[in-house]
Amino acid sequence: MALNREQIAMRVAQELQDGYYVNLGIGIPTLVANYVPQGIEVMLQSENGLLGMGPYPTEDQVDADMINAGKETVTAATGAAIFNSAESFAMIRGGHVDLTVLGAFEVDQNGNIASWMIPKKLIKGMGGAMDLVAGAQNIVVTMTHASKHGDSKLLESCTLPLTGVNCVKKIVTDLAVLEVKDGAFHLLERAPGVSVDEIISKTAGKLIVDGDVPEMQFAS
Amino acid sequence: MALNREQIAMRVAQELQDGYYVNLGIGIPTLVANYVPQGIEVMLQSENGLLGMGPYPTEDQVDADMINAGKETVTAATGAAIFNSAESFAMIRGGHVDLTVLGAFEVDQNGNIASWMIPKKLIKGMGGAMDLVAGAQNIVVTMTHASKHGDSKLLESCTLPLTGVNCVKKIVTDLAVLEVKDGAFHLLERAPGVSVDEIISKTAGKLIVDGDVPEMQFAS
Amino acid sequence: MAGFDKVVSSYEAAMEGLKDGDTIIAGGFGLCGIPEGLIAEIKRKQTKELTVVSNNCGVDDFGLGILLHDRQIKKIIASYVGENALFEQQLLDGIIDVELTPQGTLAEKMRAGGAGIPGFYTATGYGTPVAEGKEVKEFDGRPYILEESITGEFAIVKAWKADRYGNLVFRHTAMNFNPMAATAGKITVAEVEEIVEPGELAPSEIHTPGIYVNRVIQGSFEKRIERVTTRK
Amino acid sequence: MAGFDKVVSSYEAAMEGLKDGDTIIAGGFGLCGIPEGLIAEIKRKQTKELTVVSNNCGVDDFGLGILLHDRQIKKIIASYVGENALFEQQLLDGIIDVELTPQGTLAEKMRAGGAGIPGFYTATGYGTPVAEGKEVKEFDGRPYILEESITGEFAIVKAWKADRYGNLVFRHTAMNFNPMAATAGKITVAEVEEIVEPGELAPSEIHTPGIYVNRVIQGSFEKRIERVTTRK
Repeated sequence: MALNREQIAMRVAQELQDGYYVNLGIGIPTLVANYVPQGIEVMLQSENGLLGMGPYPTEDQVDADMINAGKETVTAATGAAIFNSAESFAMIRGGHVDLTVLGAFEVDQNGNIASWMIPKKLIKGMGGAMDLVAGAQNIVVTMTHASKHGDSKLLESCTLPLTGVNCVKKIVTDLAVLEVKDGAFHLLERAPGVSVDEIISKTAGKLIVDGDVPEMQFAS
Repeated sequence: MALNREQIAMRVAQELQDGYYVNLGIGIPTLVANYVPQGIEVMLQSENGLLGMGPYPTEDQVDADMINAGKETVTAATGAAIFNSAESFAMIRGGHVDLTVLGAFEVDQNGNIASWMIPKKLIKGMGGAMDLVAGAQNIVVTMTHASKHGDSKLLESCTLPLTGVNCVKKIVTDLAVLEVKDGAFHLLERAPGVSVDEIISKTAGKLIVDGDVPEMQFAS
Repeated sequence: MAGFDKVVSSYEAAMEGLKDGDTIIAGGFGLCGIPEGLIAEIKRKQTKELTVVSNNCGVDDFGLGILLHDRQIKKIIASYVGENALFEQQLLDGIIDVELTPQGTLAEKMRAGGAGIPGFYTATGYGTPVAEGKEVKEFDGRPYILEESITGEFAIVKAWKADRYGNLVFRHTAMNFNPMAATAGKITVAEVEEIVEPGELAPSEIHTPGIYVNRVIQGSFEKRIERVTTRK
Repeated sequence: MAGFDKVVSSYEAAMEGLKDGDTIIAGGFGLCGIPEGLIAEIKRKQTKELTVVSNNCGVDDFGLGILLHDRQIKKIIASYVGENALFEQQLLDGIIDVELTPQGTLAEKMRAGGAGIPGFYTATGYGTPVAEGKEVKEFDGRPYILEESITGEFAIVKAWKADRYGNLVFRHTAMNFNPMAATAGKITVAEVEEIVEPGELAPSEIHTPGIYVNRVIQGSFEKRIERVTTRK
């Protein structure tokens, strides 16, 4: 069965490693923070200028001067650093963030990603997404495998304006975990109960299925 | 009579204006700080990362962590700011320093300056001089008008490797104050007792003498 | 301390010299760390045809958004303008022009403007609509695009504390774009919560040295929060 | 706090992995704010063929100058090397190569290296020997030269305080090149006067966020002064 949002986040959290500096985008990526594996420490970077983002504040702690990149009130974790936005993107652009997790409208088999603009509908802007995908060595995209209408979001070539080129390494969808390399999607894992055939049918880009594809494992 | 080092510094100090941020090079320029006109406040920038350089420390105040660009121990003035060298040169390169005073081996009639290297002799390096002359809107050069051998240092074209091009606006020598514009030196003032003829004879580059040339005035 | 005392006592004095057609670089991220009183003064002055450079354009009734009511903004250079319905309408109506710029590139363009760096290369935006018309150059086999710096006639920033010399300290994430914006204005105005005497701020803890700041004004701030999120 | 505890207990561990031919970016200005113990460790290791990027090369018997005794340095990128007679001799003898770089350009090249900016334009050095072989581009009618960023296998910096997560604070003008150097190393090592627990440094007063720092070691410092100048 297709994963729900929380389950996608749980699976992405398995990509975390001890000591990772991580930038989590808005939406499903934000939920990843709730599933950091036991025994592992990660530090969250918020691109407005905070390294070491803590939990949401209690009502008493709410402070207009302490927000995250989603403009939500947050707290600073112990050992946090706060800096200006040029410094923040210096660390992003310079490849110092170990893992970036973000959502997307489309990804293609060459690792291109479209996530910020749908022509004719309103253009809200790319915010920090283009910097994040250009700067991170390690990008995981989370999204549903196909639209509500059944159209695949894993394409041969993105149709929407791009956020970045040749940058996506891994995709976690509601149906599968895929690696992007050598101009193709490589199926690594499938959601529990989801068949390889379903994934094939919902993947428009070139998909490599090599041998048995294991089901995702979730710690109980 | 030709000015001595202190007198050159006194004349340069007349270029200071209230509220100026000033960078003073090593040698005669450093002495300018001793002659800030009454009723005027300036703030000294030291390019290693100090805005608001104070006087030398007393023996008790000496601190290895508080030095100026000449590697001398200094103090921080009240209201000083300390920052890294990239920030320091951002303010220099970005034109935020109001006045830069530095020495030179040669200056030419196009405002080119040579101040850092004499081929065949040892090359010590340019330090911050190239950044200073490229960044400042207002550069005053201090030097003797001619070498000990009588060779003019105000040339048609510099012979030594350059520090910067088309940047010197004003020169204060032991003999004269000159403006550099439109491809010529313009004689503005002469040292007390120094004749225009002597200045003409010691200026190799194109020199414009327009009408009577007043003597420099020094407050008593 | 006449020479370096940057404190002005009225908003009129703070924004004196702003004229139609000017470019204003504004600090702030969303509604966090914005110079509320300076923006209000720009609205009061009714200066028109402004180009505004800011990460966001406020919301309909707060922040830079209030400059849309009377069509004071001709163009905005921003990374995200998704919180503002009036902006959306003016964009669709062709009243306002927008130049969407990646957030990190925008921060760096401001910094470069203040630092005398007219252009720099970044991989950000390569292969996307942002790269259109921009020079591409390879370094170590990877393509980068040339981005140019930004400066403006005015920069308006919000700080926590200033001393009379214009040295600034920012509070928490209200720092954001303010330090870079402060460097990029021909005239930089800082609206602050507290003005202290020179010497009260520790020299090594100053975020923006006073050399970048021309005027300081004591403000009072509503500090509206866009998304109050809490835990139990 | 296993994941982010960067503290190592020996100089061997601090410089582990340094190998012949590596590039080292070093903080410090003159003898001020230099990682004395890390430099001594590099001498002890006798690593050779090093490229050293630092504003200066120390003096004959202190600072980076001690790496000249056994000819460990192949090349130095610096803005000023005038305090060192041995350096002078090795340069004349062709043992060492030097790439003189304007001080501000050097600081910016390190910053750019850490910030993912492979190149930037500056007016500094245009029309001088520094511009030889470099691309020239005009912006608003003024010529600028293209300067490329610098990174290294190692960066070695000296800080006043570090917390265990590698957040750094520098003291007075001992800050100098250290923050930029810290961003430009694949492995960045900070030698510090005092190690504190995470949370003891105020987040907004941290000069170098821990993300740039891989290892922290407690040092002890001679802090030699090049020119003691005093008044009565």
